Amino acid sequence: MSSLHTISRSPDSSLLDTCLTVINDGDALLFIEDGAYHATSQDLLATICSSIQVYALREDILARALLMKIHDRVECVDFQRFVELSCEHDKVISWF
Amino acid sequence: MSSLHTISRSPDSSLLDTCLTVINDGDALLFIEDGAYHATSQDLLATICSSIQVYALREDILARALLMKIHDRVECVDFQRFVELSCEHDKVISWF
Amino acid sequence: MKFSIVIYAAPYSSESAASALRFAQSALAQGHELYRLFFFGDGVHNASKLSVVAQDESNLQQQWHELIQEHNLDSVICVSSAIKRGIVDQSEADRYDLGVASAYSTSEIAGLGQLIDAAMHSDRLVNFG
Amino acid sequence: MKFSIVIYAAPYSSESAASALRFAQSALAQGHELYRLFFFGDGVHNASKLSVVAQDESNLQQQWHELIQEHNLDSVICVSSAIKRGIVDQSEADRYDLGVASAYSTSEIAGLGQLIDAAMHSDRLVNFG
Amino acid sequence: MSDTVANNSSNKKRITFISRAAPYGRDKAALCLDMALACAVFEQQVNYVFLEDGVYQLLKGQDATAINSKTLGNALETLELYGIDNICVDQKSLQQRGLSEADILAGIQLIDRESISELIKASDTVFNL
Amino acid sequence: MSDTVANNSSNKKRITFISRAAPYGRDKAALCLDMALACAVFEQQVNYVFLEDGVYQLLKGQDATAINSKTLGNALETLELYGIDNICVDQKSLQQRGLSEADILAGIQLIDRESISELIKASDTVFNL
Repeated sequence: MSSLHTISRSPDSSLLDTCLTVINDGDALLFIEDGAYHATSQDLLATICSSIQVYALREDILARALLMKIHDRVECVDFQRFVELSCEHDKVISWF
Repeated sequence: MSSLHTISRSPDSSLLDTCLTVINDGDALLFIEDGAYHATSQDLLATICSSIQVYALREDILARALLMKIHDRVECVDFQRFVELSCEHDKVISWF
Repeated sequence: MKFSIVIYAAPYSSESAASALRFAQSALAQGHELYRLFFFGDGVHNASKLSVVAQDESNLQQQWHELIQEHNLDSVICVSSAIKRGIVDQSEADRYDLGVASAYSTSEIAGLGQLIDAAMHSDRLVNFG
Repeated sequence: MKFSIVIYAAPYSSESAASALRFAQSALAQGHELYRLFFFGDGVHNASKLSVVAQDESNLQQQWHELIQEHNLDSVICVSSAIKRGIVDQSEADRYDLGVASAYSTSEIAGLGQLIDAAMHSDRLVNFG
Repeated sequence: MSDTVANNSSNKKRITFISRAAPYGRDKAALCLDMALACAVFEQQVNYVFLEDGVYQLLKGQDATAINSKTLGNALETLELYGIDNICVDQKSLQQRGLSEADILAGIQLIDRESISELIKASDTVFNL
Repeated sequence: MSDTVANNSSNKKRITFISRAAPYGRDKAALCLDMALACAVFEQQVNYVFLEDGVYQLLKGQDATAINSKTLGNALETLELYGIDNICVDQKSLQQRGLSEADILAGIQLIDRESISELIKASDTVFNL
């Protein structure tokens, strides 16, 4: 069963690092709140397995002025799509 | 003027690392709350300049079962001594 | 789908309670069912009805209240988290002689069993903290 | 010495409010003066008088209240943090028709100027968050 | 665990708790434990994983009376008492903190990240705090 | 800054704010700013330092209306308006986050850790959040 992982703290936390050690193929990542800053981590994002879709919440990206800086792999989504992604995956795992 | 720096989060945070980059000779460190876990960081504590006294709050050390594990450089103090240390230094800087 | 949402964060000190609210609004707007809201830990502060907010700011507690009322949602405040934080309903206010309830009556104060029940009976349980 | 203490943390969700309380008690026990307590951000939740706690747990809000009362301390709750979190005194409760105050009357609800004043007039200002 | 597979066809949900916080400093560890204990009544299939700073909860000899709190070190025994028997601790988190099996309470299964990954995959709901 | 030394003999206090939090996700950045603004009325000698994630507050083009919040990117202008002119940003924190001077608001002094260390040493009070 696949999971949608939400990450809600900045890279100053170890949330994403730890998440990536237990993530499964076919899971997805969604950066929300201060997690939005991960969307600009060029080095780290390049290492994430290609079977894992990477999203960031548009509202949080816009508020923080990150739109022009985000990595190619990151797709901006709104809350409607956040809800849809929650349905497409079998569960949601929140990292906070 | 010297400072007493209190550190109140575990080594999972970057509090101590950052504090050590701005600390002055003659300042002191006091580990409180989850900061108590720093008192067991053998490698890091050995690198701290010898002019800096290192303390940990006894209550927090005892609660967490760390008494037998703390580094030689760390002196356990109670709240009374915490208050005294606040007086001995010109100011208290809280890292949280 | 049947969603339940768990809120661990107090309003205002972090963005999480606001994120949870927007997720809830969005799920309902898309026709999903909200089986239960569960306020836990500092999250219980979202249920305070004593909040007063400046005109240019949004009142999160009131928005939760309005959402719950409008959609007739099942909303639970964890009792053990709530009462020690001063979030009490009328019956507790009476029992402990506190004068008045601080919690909106649109949420029910109950135990953690309601959270596990939500985990069992929802298709998706989403945590915000 | 003249101390002031700033509390940013809510009670129960972290150890910080309890640490601040013990620091305050210890400073007073050693004969120091407490110029002011200042509750800021989520710290304002420490001033709730509606808290009810199980027998085997300690009621932090009540302990703050008793300390303030016993030593006749100057204790300030930051107004902008407080009212949006539902921590209101009687005059605000009346003004906004909320029925009853949620804050202990031993603390005064006032602005951030009181914090800066404390920074200016205390020998040591200690923050807990 | 032999009845696990048989029960999957029934109404049982597989609920996994990942406890990642140190005890006492924040209330996350206590909240996570409370949720798991509430689960026991419902006879679900529960996994409890100590990860990152959560492994500090397992240190032998804790005594939170020093900070007027409840000792969480007995968490394991409580969990077992409540019939939650799949309790495990992440080996890497112990290593990173300079801890060995001798430092922690007995009877806990050591696992690696890959196994945690599999546990997560096989779960219906994951509480992660 | 030439009157700084002259004023040290007067009643002025040297108050340093170290703002280490990203905007919006937590309220720390907003609280720190509010404290500094309150300081201005008292005409103290104020330093404002952006450190670690705090440097994110300085990114150009922020718009917090997207999350129903107040945009903090104008923080600098507000600070200057209030007469706080010693505003600096830690070079290393920018570097570590892949940011350059071009990314941040104009008119902020770049400093290194050693200078921050000296600022701290020369301060009467340090707010650090």
